[in-house]
Amino acid sequence: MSFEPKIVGFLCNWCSYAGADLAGTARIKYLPNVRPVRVMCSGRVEPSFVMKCFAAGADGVLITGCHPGDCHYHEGNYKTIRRYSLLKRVLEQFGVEDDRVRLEWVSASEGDRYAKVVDEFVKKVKALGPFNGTKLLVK
Amino acid sequence: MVSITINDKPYQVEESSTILKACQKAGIDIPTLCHHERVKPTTVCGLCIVEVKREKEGKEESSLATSCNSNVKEGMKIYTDSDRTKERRKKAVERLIARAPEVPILRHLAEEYNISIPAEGEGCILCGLCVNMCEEVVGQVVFRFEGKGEERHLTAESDRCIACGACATICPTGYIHMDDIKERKIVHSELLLGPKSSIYVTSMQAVPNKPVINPETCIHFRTGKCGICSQVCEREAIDYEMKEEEIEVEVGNILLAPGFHPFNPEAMAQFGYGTLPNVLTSLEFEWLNCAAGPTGGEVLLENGEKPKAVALLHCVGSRDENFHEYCSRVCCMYALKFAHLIKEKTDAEVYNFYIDLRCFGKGYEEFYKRLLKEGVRFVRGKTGEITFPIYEEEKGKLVVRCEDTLVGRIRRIPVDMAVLCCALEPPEDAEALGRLFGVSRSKDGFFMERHPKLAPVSTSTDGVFIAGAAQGPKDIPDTVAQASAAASQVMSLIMKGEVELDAAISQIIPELCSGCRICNNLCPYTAISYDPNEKLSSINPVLCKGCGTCAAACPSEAIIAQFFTEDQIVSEIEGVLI
Amino acid sequence: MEAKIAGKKIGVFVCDCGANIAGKLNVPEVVEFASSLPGVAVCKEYRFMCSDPGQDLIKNDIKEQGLNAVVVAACSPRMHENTFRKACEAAGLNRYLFYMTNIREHCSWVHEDARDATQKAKALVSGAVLRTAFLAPLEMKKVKINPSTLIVGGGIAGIQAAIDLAEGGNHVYLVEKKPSIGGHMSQLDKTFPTLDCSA
Amino acid sequence: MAKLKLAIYWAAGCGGCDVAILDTNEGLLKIAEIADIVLWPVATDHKYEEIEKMADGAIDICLINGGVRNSENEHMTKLLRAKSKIVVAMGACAHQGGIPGLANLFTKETVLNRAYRETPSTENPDGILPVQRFSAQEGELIIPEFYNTVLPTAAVVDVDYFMPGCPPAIHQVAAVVDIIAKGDLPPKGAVIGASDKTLCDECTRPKEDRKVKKFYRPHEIIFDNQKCFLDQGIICLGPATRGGCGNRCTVKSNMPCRGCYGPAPKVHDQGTKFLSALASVIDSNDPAEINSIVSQIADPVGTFYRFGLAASYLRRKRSNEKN
Amino acid sequence: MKKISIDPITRLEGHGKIEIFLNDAGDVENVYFQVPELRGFEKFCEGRPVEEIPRIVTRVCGV
Repeated sequence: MSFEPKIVGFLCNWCSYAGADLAGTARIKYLPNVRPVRVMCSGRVEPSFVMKCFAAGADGVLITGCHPGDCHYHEGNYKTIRRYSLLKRVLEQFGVEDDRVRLEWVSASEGDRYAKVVDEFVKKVKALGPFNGTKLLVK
Repeated sequence: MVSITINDKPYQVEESSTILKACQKAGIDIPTLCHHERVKPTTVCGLCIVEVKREKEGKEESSLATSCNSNVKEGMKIYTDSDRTKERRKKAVERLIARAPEVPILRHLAEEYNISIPAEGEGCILCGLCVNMCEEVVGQVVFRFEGKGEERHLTAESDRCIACGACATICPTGYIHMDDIKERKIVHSELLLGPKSSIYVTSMQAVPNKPVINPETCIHFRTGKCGICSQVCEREAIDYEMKEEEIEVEVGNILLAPGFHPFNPEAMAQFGYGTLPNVLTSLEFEWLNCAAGPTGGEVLLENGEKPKAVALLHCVGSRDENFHEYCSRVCCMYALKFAHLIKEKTDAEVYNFYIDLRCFGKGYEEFYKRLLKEGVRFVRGKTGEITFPIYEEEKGKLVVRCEDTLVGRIRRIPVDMAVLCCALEPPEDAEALGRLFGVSRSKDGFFMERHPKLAPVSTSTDGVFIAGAAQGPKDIPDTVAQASAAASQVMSLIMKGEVELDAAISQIIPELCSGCRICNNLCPYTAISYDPNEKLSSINPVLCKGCGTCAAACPSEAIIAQFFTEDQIVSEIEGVLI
Repeated sequence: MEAKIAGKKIGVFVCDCGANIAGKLNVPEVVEFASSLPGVAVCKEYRFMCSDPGQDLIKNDIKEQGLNAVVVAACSPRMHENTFRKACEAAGLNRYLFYMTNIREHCSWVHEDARDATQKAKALVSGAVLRTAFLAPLEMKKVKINPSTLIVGGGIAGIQAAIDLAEGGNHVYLVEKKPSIGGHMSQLDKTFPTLDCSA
Repeated sequence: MAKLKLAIYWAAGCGGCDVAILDTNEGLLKIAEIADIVLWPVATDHKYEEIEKMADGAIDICLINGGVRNSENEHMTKLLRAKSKIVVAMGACAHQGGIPGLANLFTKETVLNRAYRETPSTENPDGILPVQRFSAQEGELIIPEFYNTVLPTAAVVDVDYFMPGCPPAIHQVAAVVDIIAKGDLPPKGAVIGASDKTLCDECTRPKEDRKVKKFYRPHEIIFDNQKCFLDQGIICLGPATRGGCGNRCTVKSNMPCRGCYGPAPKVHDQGTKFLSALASVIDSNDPAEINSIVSQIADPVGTFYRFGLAASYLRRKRSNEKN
Repeated sequence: MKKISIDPITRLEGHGKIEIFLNDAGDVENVYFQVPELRGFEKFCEGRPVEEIPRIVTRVCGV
């Protein structure tokens, strides 16, 4: 059957996780490929988590957090922007397509936006095909 | 003190006083036009002429003097109504009325001295009050006299004008007047909704009931001059140097109740607010109704007459795709209240233009039934626009065009006054407050409660509560209920006396910390400090909120974000990728 | 990783939430999958985990089976994380040895295909179980609460709360932007429905 | 007590670690005193066959430096593992892939092409590439197969101890020899010959304001020899690299650290960890400005993963594209 | 055809193997000297900043 990407989604407890909850209570339907991992703030998401996801078999990584300025901890998401910007350059050198890692701001009231972000991202990763970088390894 | 006689009655008067002031103190009325106690006398109009008799070298001399600028002297005999005085005054009135026939005092004197009043005149009597006022009090020197004799006239450098209105108020003939920027009649100009001067008491029930100065309009703050209010205040309570001072307080809980901000209906041009006369917002209509208000509670049109028909427009800006989708919840009920008040105070026809009448509260529906009996007309249909009269019977009225969905026709209803029930918007500084106190906002911009059903007055930040319209439009009973709910939640926290801090915070392991200080600037709560002699950074557990940003940055993994450690998250990643 | 999991006795409790979860997910399949995960000692399904009997299920298993970690797969932790933490604590298990994963708002309510939703639920449960391998007991700190309160906004809401609190003997700082308190209500003459004064 | 059997082997390394052992000067006497060398290609004439004939575990301690680049490296590493009680992965190459690991940014084909065809000084008109099997008249000749990816020793065999550094500092090699001599080796899997704290702990350059507005390459700035490199916008991997090297670069040679001593004890991927730390101190919250600051870093992967590319989570550039 | 192989060649930098083929008379028929070592410095130095090259290429040979 067709390739179904496995995507890890990092959701910040105060905004995007609550936004995903709202999408749930509003029964908004979206694709099931993103597996949420809850963190207290998008600032907790380290680039090594993203690398670990790919090493552990993920095809895409979605990082979500509060809109800049709305962070429950005031500045957490600013650090995320900084790390994301440098990580993107490194991933490019690692030959990881730009569309495989995405940073999106979803507030606690944007249930519909969360669903849209997930669907869009899954479609993009699906188009890129499986990551399996680790398979073409030694020989 | 000096002893003098006025109209042959003896008086004791202070030396420095002018004749005019002495007579006024004695209760004798002397007409004046170009006199103002805050400005140097210009002695141009001549109305304040009096006859003065004095002993000089044994002979009694009589002379005429302008009382506004002549001082009293010992033994002076003043006659305010002698023939000589009246004759000179008559000449002065003739000269002045020719130039400014509308001035009430001149018309009154003209009748007294039966002088004919010309149809119209130049208006300016060259009294120079505006020149002195603008120079001495306001300090902007906008006006000057130019030309000699017949050509003498007033000129103004308008770019220096700060629109403080002092010249307009002092001009005795009304020659100088204030215009609205859009050159339209200010709604209720006579009624002047809002404070008249820069120093005012906000309302009769103001707490604290003290006057305040509006620095934007106060001349002293703008030009450094004037200061009349401090001169007249006997208690010398006015101190212009008062500055805002920052007070630091330590609190355990915070309640945000900044209320709402009324929607500005100018954005809906079709209702003509700001362009058509007698179109008011609900708060303006409230102020009109208020006994302490400009009309003493009477419902009056701009021209001062009672309206014969009033339209109350519901859902202005609410339940509207282009503005606010939400229902502002309170407008239906206060519109009914307005209808009742109008019926009570005038015998006007009242039309309520509504979509759905939301009388949901206790005693609300009964109040609505009462209004039906009082003959209020309810038109089921949101108003399309308020427009100009076309047909004969609409002459001089505002025409409300709406689709009456129950009748299924477009109707044109002429009214004298329209009240717009504007939407309740989030407070203007909601975004700043939200950021400051870590409270997120729902899609419509109001503060976001922790849970719509289970925690309506608390927020996702412990110790920060919200109540009232800032959390969402609501009426007074609901607001009071929420306020008490929030107060009780705060009280229960206070009575508990202590709170358990979530243990999911970060910690630095000294054995692994190399003192590289990468984490030091990352903490928004300044929980991370560096000890130079130990060469170690450490986290203050009470300040740390557990966001984990420092743990993500620590290059030696010396910071453990408890309950969200690297191992836990990495293993969860492996787990979800089965 | 294996060393960590070896010492663990994890209890996994999957909630039906009435039909909210069971209506879409094949819960028995998730339970059966969970019991196959390393370190899982007990794995149960229950209709309403947040109900008292549901919580008792956890408490008893902790006591009887000697569980040293608990995973609940149900609704959002923002709703009932505290409920289950208190339940674990009541049974003597440190509240931070409990982890909750959301298979309702993030699974059963948002995916069309039941099989996909079930597969995702399994992934979330597996993630939670592997995460509990590294959970460590933590102690809560207690901090004194400053009894005074700051109220921002001197409208009817602020005044009412200030009076309630002050009468309760607490110090209140009422902060109002405008020169006088009263907010919009002070501008009203009469208030519905009783049309009495608004003073 | 009987002398230990010691084997020292170099796989995909440069021999620098062997020289480091020689540089211990008197240390060699101590080694000779406590051990008999059974294999040390750079210094003694032992042959592979001798090792193959040994019983398993015959060798007490084996120091392997260099990662696994070709089939011979893999074979010898596995062989020595079988024959040795204790295997120590010595030096950055064995510990985390080292400089040769940088080849993981390219595929086998592009490396061979470049080396045997494109380089200007190579005359190879027929474009012949090395082949693993070549049948000459006399018989078949076999050379080791060149793998597509370099791996650190621990990715191929179970390693008992790691001795980081490129090369390991001489005083650390001597210290390890002492530990071996006394026989008080720490628990299995430990890193020996290095500190548990990162370089900043021993670095004498004071660290003040961790706020970087601009990154400089060393020639773009006259930097202050006393102040910390990172504070001045010069990329230094000190915060993310184990100490113990005696700050021979950052203090003694006034050069920023390039991470040869490998990650701190609990860190899995040194390059990515440093990336997170470096990005966090960028002093801007505006995405556009951040991007422009980040673009000032000349070669992120080449700098952050200089020695640790092969041991990073991704280990290599995804090779399904032409590169 | 008899073969003697010296594997590895020692006391020098780098790996190598010599395979000597003797004919029936025991004389050397042919000798092959194999140098299998290739790291790829020529390729992976591409893209590295020029100022870092001295710190990379010193690791070609440590002896």
